Amino acid sequence: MRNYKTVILSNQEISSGYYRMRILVPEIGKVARPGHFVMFRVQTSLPPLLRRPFGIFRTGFLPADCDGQPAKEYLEILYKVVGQGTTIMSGLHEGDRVEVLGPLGRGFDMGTSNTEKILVGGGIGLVPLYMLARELIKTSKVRLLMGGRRRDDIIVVTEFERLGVETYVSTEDGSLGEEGLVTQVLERKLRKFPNADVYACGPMPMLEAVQRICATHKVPLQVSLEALMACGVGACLGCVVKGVGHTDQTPRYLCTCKEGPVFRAEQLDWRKMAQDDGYCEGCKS
Amino acid sequence: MRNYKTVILSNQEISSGYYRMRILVPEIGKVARPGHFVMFRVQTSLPPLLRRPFGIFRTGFLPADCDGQPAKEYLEILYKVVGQGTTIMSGLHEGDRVEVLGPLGRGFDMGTSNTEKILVGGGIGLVPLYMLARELIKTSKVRLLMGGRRRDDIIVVTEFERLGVETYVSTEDGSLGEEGLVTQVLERKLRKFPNADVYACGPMPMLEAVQRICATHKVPLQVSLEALMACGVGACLGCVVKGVGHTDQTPRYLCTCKEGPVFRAEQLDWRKMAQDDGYCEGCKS
Amino acid sequence: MTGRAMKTDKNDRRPNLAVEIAGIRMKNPVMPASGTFGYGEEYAPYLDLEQIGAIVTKGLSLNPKAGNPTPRIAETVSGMLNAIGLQNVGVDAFIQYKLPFLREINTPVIVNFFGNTLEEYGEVARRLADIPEVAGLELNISCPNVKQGGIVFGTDPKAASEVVGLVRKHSKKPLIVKLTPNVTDITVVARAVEAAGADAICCINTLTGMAVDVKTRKPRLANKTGGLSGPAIRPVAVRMVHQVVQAVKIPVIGVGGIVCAMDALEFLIVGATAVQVGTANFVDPRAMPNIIEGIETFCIEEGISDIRELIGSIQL
Amino acid sequence: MTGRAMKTDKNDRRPNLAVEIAGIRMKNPVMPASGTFGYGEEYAPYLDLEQIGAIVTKGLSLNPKAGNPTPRIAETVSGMLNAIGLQNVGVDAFIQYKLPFLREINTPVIVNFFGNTLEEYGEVARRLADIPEVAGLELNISCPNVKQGGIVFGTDPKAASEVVGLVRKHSKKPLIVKLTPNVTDITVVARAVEAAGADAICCINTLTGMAVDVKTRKPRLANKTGGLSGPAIRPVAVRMVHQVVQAVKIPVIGVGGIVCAMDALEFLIVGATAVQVGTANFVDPRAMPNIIEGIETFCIEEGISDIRELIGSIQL
Ligand SMILES: Cc1cc2nc3c(=O)[nH]c(=O)nc-3n(C[C@H](O)[C@H](O)[C@H](O)COP(=O)(O)OP(=O)(O)OC[C@H]3O[C@@H](n4cnc5c(N)ncnc54)[C@H](O)[C@@H]3O)c2cc1C
Ligand SMILES: Cc1cc2nc3c(=O)[nH]c(=O)nc-3n(C[C@H](O)[C@H](O)[C@H](O)COP(=O)(O)OP(=O)(O)OC[C@H]3O[C@@H](n4cnc5c(N)ncnc54)[C@H](O)[C@@H]3O)c2cc1C
Ligand SMILES: Cc1cc2nc3c(=O)[nH]c(=O)nc-3n(C[C@H](O)[C@H](O)[C@H](O)COP(=O)(O)O)c2cc1C
Ligand SMILES: Cc1cc2nc3c(=O)[nH]c(=O)nc-3n(C[C@H](O)[C@H](O)[C@H](O)COP(=O)(O)O)c2cc1C
Ligand code: FES
Ligand code: FES
Repeated sequence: MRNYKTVILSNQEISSGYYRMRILVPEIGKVARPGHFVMFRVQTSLPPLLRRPFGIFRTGFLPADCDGQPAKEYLEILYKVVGQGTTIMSGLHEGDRVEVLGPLGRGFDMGTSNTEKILVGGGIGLVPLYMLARELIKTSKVRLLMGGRRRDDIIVVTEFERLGVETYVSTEDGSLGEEGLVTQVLERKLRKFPNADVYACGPMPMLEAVQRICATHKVPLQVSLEALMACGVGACLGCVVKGVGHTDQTPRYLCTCKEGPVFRAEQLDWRKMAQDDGYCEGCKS
Repeated sequence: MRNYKTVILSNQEISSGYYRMRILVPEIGKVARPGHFVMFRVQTSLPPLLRRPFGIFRTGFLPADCDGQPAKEYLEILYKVVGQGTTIMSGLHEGDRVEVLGPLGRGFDMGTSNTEKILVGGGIGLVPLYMLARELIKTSKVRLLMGGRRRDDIIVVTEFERLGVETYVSTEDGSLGEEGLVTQVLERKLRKFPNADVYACGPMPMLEAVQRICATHKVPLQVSLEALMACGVGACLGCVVKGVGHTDQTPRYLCTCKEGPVFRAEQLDWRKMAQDDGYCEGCKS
Repeated sequence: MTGRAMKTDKNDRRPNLAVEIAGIRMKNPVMPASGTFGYGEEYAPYLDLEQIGAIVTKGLSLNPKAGNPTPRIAETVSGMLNAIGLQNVGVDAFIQYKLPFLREINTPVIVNFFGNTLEEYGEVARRLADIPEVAGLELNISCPNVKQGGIVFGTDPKAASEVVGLVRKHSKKPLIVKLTPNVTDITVVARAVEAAGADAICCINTLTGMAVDVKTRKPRLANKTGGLSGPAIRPVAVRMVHQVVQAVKIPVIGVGGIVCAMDALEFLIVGATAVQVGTANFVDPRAMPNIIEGIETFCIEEGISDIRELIGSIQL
Repeated sequence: MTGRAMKTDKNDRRPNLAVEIAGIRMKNPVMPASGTFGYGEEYAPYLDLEQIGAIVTKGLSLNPKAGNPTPRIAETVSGMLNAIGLQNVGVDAFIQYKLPFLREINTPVIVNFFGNTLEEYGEVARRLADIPEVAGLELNISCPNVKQGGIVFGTDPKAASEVVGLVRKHSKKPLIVKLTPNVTDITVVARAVEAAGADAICCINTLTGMAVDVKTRKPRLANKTGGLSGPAIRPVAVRMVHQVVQAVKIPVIGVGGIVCAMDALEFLIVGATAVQVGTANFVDPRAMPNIIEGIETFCIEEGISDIRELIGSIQL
């Protein structure tokens, strides 16, 4: 947990509207765990005022090169251009100065070894699942069920395949993989692997459906949530979600930034979350 | 008078902290007169909120090139980095999009042909005098007295010389030209050329001294003023200076943007201007 | 973004943007804020004055007014402070020298005015009462930059209702009253001026602010304090317009920090019948035409055929 | 910039930045604004808590408080709206679970608190009265985001003086009263709380604002309105601190939109004895140490050996 004043190593469009940015962060590999996120700041300009939260896609090294440049450790984020901040980000270049605060939050619990692991990713929700897969694959069979609206939303699946993850793609418009919702695939898989651990990240309606399915099948589920965030460190209380047992008299708010973004499904009050006020507009779609 | 949404052709540092920017502006030569200015906006970012005023240094053409690129007409500004806006400007590059509103204001009156013309420039105040010299030299002998704190403040003097202008440089620290104030040189020249027309632009204390000298020698003087500006077109009344005869009962405020920035010395109430409230902090030094 | 194209196909007729405020008919709900658009002619080179909903003049007083010493303006973060001090040519010079230009333009002219005393408010209203080119009056009881006149009337509901009542007596013109945000409860003043005979309310004027030059240790404005305008104040303006719309029955004009169409739409959605654009004119002289175009595009995309469907459509 | 180097050479001793407010001694005049710094521990990984002038906690109430539904925050132009609704663990849990961490840190702890009723204000003060680790109390009568408690007390000088009087009775701790900017005349409330026994005044809390999502036509906060903070509001804050400093004899803490040392200096120059940094902590967790360093550098450059020379040095 530090504020790194650093530079961008690269920033590329990998699918229409989706970017992949590598940021120089020395020794990040030692501290970043699957499910962690960072608060990203475009250094020199004031708007956007607040930092933007992004999951850590992965950490890595650029090897030392023949010009005598030393090895460089980096963290990588994948982001979708949706508004003011991400639009500015998409215009950043190698060498531009940025600040990242992190790694933040509570990551995934690895669960028991050797049980089937099913990861469910919706669109950009795929991001935190890659580092998770890289860990889980060491001891377990890992399957990725990846869903999106259309072909463009299906990103970096081949990278999971390279890890040895079995991947299943579905799109709502059928433009890639199976036509339909990723939750239909999950239903099928859970009938086949009734003892699987499930890990999911994606839009709220998808997470709700995943939660219902997992509850029915009585399999453990961890979800990574999004929420509007100002501080990212538990200080502002802007990012809360309702925990199980929450009432106005017995508040059980949980900070997404500090107690999450990964929660065990049973920590959360899914009925109350689904109410209108339960999550931000931005995180719905 | 238009708002040109255009691009930068080049932006170079010409002396420490002084930049020269060429901006593509079709047919600007037809409308820009010596003494005119533009309101400059860094297009994509909100801060600074307001546009910045800059004198037009000159207009010109880039010839059509062999790759079939057509001739490009441009306007050139010279600016000194002093604050937020000019700092951002100094980081702009060829091809960056900007907006310029102009040409604005009332320029110099050319005076009678064939009389001696003495131009007095202090630091960046030199800017509007170049186009003026280019006009005046057609019919008159033109001398430029250029002053600054130190060597770095003396810019583009050779360009005046190329026009055939006789130039005299003085710096306060003696690091270039004569040591002392440009007004000392003016005194000498006016003794020699008692019928000269004087044109001046520079910091307020210099203009005040120039005005006193010209009044003593009874020679006509035109000055180009700076003032804090919001609109640049006479709508906000932020940029006023006190005209001669101004009192609270008989207000004679003149808009620097619309009735100026060039004024005949006798239009202005020099005593009242010299009072604290007479001009902005920014324009004092 | 695919939805955009589809919806556009379905609704390629242009939506009706016309609104009416106190009998003043406007082609669209976008007009300049007083004091940021001179007397209209200053911006004529940059936009077609017949394209905007109305023209609102710089505030006029009975006699010409010198205004405040300089510096009068200071930029702040996403805003600006001004203490112009209501410099203006006076009502008679306006009628004689400025109005002829406006007469030729087929757009309603709203004249913003103020007085140093109660009587002066009445007298200015009287002198404008029979001028046919004046479509409506905007009564400024909210300028923070002059000692008498302005804000003292705007912060006290009794004084406000008194001045509105007097002006009402002197003029049958549509009467818009412009309120200050520098009050504990703007709805109290809004209800008072409604009861006193205002036909519409305009809010907000600027928030009183101050900035200091840390090097010289002097205020950055000669007047010490000034009025804060620009995008920085928009959330305060939206909140107050929302409150006033709930509190009164007369139409409300929303103003404060509008830069683009999305900003204007916030005000319309909370219930403003029209909007004024101030500081943004300085940033971009074509701000208003761009906003009008943006509102039109939004209506087309959202399948809205008449702007009035949008006004007050907030989902609470 | 050449001046800079020269002056630095002459004054290379470090200036004295220590200030005292109502008996609370601070190493320097920079502390966090309540609600933006949790209970101190959240930012401990990013800065040395012993480097700042004081620690100010999130507002506490008698019982734990749920706060408002989400969304609770929305970014605006150079600002943010929040309607957290004063979610907090309650005074007893604070003493039991949060205070032990703060005990180990050699920096005064100021506890911000509020009540839903007059009695609750008194009771919270009483429970904190004998806790030695609590250096002072900051009484919040200015939160715009909860129905009872907070702003109703802050906008009415009589109610304000009543609550201050009651708290005064229950506690001998240094008492800072935090005022709301959402009033017509902040000096009236300031004088009232001074007369009722406040030892210092903190201003300002947030300006009430609102933002609308034009697509969904819903307010961007579940609570509809929220408090506007950040650089956007700084000119309003500077103006109010300036006014309050002129109106009262007790020290004033300035807060509102401070991001860098220059911003903090504006407040000190108009007469604030100390400053609080709020929203800027979210933007940069090292905002406070940077501001302290910047103030020190400024003093050295300007040849100021004691920060108190700077406080109130405005040239009017
Ligand atoms: C823990 C966490 C991890 C995330 N990981 C990723 C990721 O790996 N890749 C990715 O593309 N996106 C991710 N997001 C979402 C990402 O933060 C938003 O897309 C981004 O903040 C939008 O910023 P903007 O300025 O472009 O949008 P705007 O809509 O202009 O932003 C306005 C405000 O809303 C907030 N906001 C808007 N959408 C969201 C959202 N979905 N979640 C949270 N805040 C939002 C912004 O941060 C900002 O404060 C993550 C969010 C969280 C909370
Ligand atoms: C008619 C006219 C012509 C000018 N021509 C030139 C020129 O050719 N070259 C050049 O370098 N400068 C010129 N200036 C000055 C130039 O406008 C300022 O240096 C510039 O606005 C500073 O902006 P900033 O954001 O860097 O400074 P900041 O200090 O951050 O600006 C803050 C605010 O003060 C205003 N301001 C600051 N200094 C001045 C100033 N001296 N005059 C007017 N407004 C100021 C800014 O426009 C802005 O609104 C001219 C000014 C005027 C009025
Ligand atoms: C330079 C300037 C001058 C102004 N003059 C007047 C005026 O004469 N009368 C008036 O009612 N409001 C005046 N205002 C206030 C504006 O009309 C408007 O209410 C305010 O600026 C908020 O809108 P904005 O944020 O869009 O600028 C002035 C504002 C500015 C910036
Ligand atoms: C998220 C958030 C929570 C806040 N909570 C409190 C609070 O509990 N008590 C209080 O007195 N002020 C609270 N405030 C107001 C701040 O302390 C401060 O007065 C205000 O934000 C203005 O300062 P700034 O612009 O530096 O943020 C809160 C502000 C924010 C942004
Ligand atoms: S983002 Fe501030 S508490 Fe979670
Ligand atoms: S800058 Fe607006 S009137 Fe001159």
